[in-house]
Amino acid sequence: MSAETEHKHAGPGRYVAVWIALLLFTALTVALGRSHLAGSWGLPVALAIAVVKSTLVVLFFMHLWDHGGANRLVLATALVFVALLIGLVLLDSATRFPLADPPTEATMRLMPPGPGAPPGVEPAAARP
Amino acid sequence: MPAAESHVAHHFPDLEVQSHAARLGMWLFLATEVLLFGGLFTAYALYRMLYPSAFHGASRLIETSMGALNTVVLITSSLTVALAFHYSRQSRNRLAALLLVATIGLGFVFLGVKAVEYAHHFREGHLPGRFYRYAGLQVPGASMFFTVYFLMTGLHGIHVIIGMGVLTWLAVGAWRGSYGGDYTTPIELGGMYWHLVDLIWIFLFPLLYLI
Amino acid sequence: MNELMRRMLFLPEQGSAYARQVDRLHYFVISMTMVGFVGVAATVLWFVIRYRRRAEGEPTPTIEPRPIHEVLFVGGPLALFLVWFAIGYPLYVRLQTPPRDAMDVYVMGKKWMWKFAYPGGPNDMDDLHVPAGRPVRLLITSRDVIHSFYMPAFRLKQDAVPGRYAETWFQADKPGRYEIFCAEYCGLGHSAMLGTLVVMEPEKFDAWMTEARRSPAVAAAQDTPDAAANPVATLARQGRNLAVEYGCMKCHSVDGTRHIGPSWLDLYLRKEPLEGGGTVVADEGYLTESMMDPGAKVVKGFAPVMPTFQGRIPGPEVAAIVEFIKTLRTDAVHPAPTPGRAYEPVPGFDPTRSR
Amino acid sequence: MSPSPASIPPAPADAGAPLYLERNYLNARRGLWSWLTTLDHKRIGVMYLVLTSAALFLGGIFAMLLRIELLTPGPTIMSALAYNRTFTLHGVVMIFLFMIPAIPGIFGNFFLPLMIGARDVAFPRLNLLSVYLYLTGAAIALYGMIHGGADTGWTFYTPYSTTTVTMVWPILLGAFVLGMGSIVTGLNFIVTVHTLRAPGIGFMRMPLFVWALYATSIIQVLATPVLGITLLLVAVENVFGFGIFDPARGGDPVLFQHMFWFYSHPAVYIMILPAMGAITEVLSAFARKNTFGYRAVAFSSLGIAFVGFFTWGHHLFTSGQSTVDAGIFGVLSMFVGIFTAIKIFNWTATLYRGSIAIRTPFIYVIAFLFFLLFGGMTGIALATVALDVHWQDTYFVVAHFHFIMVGGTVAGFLAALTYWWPKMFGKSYSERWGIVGATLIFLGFNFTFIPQFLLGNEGMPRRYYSYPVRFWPLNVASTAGASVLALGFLVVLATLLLSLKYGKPAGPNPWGSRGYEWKTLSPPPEGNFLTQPTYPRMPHDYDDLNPGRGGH
Repeated sequence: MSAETEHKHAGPGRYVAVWIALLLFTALTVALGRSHLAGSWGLPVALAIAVVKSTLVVLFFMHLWDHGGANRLVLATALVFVALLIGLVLLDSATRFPLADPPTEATMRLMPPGPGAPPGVEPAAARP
Repeated sequence: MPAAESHVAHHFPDLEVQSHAARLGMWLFLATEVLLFGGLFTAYALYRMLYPSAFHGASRLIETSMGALNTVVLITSSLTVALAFHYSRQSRNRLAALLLVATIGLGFVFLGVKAVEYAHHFREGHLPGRFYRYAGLQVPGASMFFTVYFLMTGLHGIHVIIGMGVLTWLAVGAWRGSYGGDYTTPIELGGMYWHLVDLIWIFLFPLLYLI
Repeated sequence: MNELMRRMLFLPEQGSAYARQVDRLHYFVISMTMVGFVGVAATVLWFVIRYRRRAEGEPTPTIEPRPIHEVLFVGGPLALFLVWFAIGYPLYVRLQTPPRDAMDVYVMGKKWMWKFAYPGGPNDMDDLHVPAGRPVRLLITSRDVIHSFYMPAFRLKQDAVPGRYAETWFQADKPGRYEIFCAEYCGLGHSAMLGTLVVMEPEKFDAWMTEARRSPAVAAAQDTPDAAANPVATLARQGRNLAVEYGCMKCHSVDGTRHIGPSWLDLYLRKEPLEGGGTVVADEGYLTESMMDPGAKVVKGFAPVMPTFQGRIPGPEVAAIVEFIKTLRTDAVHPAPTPGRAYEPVPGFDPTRSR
Repeated sequence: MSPSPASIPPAPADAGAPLYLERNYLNARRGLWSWLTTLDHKRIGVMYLVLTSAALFLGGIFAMLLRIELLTPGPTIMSALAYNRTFTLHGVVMIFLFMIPAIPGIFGNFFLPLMIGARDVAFPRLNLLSVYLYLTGAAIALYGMIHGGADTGWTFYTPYSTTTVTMVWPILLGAFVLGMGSIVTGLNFIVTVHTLRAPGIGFMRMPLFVWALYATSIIQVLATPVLGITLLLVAVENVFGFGIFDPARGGDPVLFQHMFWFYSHPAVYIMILPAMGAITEVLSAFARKNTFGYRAVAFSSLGIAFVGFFTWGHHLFTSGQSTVDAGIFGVLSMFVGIFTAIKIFNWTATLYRGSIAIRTPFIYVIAFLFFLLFGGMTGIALATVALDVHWQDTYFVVAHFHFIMVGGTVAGFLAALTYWWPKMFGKSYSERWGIVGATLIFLGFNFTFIPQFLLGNEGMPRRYYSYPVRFWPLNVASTAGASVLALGFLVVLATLLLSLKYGKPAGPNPWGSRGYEWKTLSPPPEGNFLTQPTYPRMPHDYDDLNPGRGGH
């Protein structure tokens, strides 16, 4: 084994350190989720912690720290595409004519009378 | 190292290019996995936006401690598989094989916990779509939470099972000394797959259990 | 000019100011397309002729582009396309934002018919009545699968998605009859899911609406000019609606396709072999009996799976469904006669003959 | 009429090469088993050629049945159910079994390694696996077809696809498996391009066909999984009723459309990009010119691949999508048009001051340019949001995408096939019959699809089994054109098959092309090269033919 590869793959200490960090972050996110300290920021905070955890896994367990280049580009592209898929779908649903969304907690009371009201929906006002 | 040279296919100039190719191929495969789950995450995001309080209520019905336990189990299994790769590079094949077996064992623990949770949901009627029959929470979107929950954890579970199969094959190979030294690509790639399974779970846990 | 271009492009008539505006954009875009197409195609052909190979081993120069070339290649079309978008998008936004004073009509698509409902007023099948010169907002939904409400003369289309409402609007110029199509594929009867838009003078519409509010059934029968002269056609039409309503179409096709039950096409007066021997002529009596006691005489080759409708369908409605079955003949292209069609009849395929 | 090698100055590498390599990849190993287990990328390409051509033939039969049914306004030869199944199968077979795998599977596999001086693709075993995934997917889909087939249309829109009683799941599963094959091919190509380029071939010296394949592979790898999960969800919903897209349980059918088109719009570029790449090669070879604007053409492939991902919403303009999203997708769709325009302008400029040989492949190039130009321009017109409202789901859309797919992809496919046929099999075909076939296809195509544009303007919705009588004359015209088109395909098929038996040896470089793939013998030996070629110049550099610039 050459000295160069030995250098590239650090010893087990690094893996254990990452593992401990991951356990600590898990404990943190559970504690925050249970106590509802973050309030309406609960989901963003939980997701931020998840992003930190996954970054650790990707960089050190999956060696993206050592093997950059095209590999990093591949992962980044995939993530950007997922983000845009989710983003544009949510944007569509959020900016629609309200009755054009499926009947939800927010729009059910707007459902007009007449035919085709979804089952179980008690229609109320005629015009949004 | 003549033993390693035999692993170079005829169309590659040397082992380094070959491992680079294998690693890049694996990352591309993992990218497809990310997008595969990306479709489910999209569904999750949309329905969570449409039914916020139903999702909140339904999320209370699944046991956070079980999810947290499984998170710890998967993170630990990620450590063992990373160490297996490390010791395989040092040609300590038996130790690597044992670590892989430990990873598989943790995989079984994960599936066991999941089975207990599933059994609970089946008893209570926390089921997707038309099977949903839990009287305690009857709002639009509640069954949708369990649709998304079962699809996401189910697909993830299938990946865990496939990963365990791959690791079993690798453990046998490592025990026999097929890898080691400069030629550890199969263990590296198998490990990457297992880490991805962990990675997905890191996101599933807060999204399903902690909202 | 408008009329010339419209005819050259085979566009249907223009029922509203919006349709005329869309068509103006259409002419502009198609003219630009043609100019671009002819320009590039002529250049290619000119090069092919001018620089055709005259001798083997002819030398050719190596030519590299200067930045200005690529800038022109990008900038030219980009400017053109953005102009198209800048005109087209506001028009679309206009179609998506009905005016405040619009009259509402609820539209529901289901396999395979259109149902129209007026707030506080009648329901109607297939015929949409609106007044001329007043904006009408359509709130469109579906009972089963996705349909698409399409009126070519108004350059208007909106999908009917089950479980929610989509909105769109139009304002018809003048009284007349216009086609309504279903543009989203929805199964066997997709191409027969036709409706008619009846644009009326505002006063006539108001009178019709008053009448309809008083007695929905009468209005539904009276809305068609030939209804009084041809009561059977109205009855058959009701029968078709009822057959959809009661779910008959889940098992019986109207186009000759074999399904769970025998097809209704050409069923009337057909001699059917029975399970366990014997035959029966499918006359009114047998058709009625099949609805009331389906197990009594099962046609050979079909399982006795039909539920009884005894007590579930009132007598007059049974008669209407039988009338509908009687109209289903091979020589009728459309499964049901549409009274006062907006379509020209198929020569030799006159569906009115079966009435 | 076969091109005579003697009259064309051979490229330097050809000097002294045999006219026909007797012991080549086709006959180095014998027996069926050697084909079924081959790891040779060239043999895999040939296997794809046989399989996808069979699929094209099958899809063509379905197309003809559809056109005959539409010959009269009422029922003509089949019932509505049979018609619905036929157009579904036509779409599924043509898209999943022919369009997507054809050019990457055949010419990508065969020529990508040859063009970058590699001995094989990076993962030969995965490459063979992709053939078997194709066969498995096709077999599953065929099983569904034999048992009646689905009647959903190839778009599988929910809730129709989740409630229909026809056999949807085998078609979905088949498409899923075919998608896996597509991913494997794409992954393989990307890694091959990154790791196996011969010395001297930098990224900016790769042949443009390789650039196109590279861009295509990116789409295949990143888009196909989303289709996979979407089809899986529909299958789960169809079989178990989980309610993910079911409006009665709070589901959103439009979500399906978003996810479906996230794959299926880029899939259009999976189909057309490789054809564009092949056209670039053929055009340079027959104009005997370097490609004008190499960088612009290469980067526009990548541009199409990336921007093409974010235009999917233009399929949803009438689905109840929000106006905001419609605006975003409308603008982005315009940008995809720009990248295609760059290619068209650069191709045209390549012809300038060339030495243009009008041979069979070049006729397909001209046809391709016309079809792509018209299909592309109408595509931009469709993206002009207000116009789309009238055209959505009418025959205008049908005509538009057939211009891109049949006109574009199939013309590109035929250009590539006739251009590379001598290299693949070492035989030249009858030039006269080649030109006859190409002309018939060009004319038949126009007669088939130009009337459909007008039908769309008139307002005839697609997937109509019967239609009001005012649509009759144009439908008759379209059906008549389709029969000419079918005849053209038969002529091409016969010409090429007969050349295998009766064709003269073509020689290593019958067209005098300077593409990198012509540096080896025809047909190539098993290991691709007898001696590793060198790459001192850009692909399609014909500068040394200039008297003043001789030598190399």
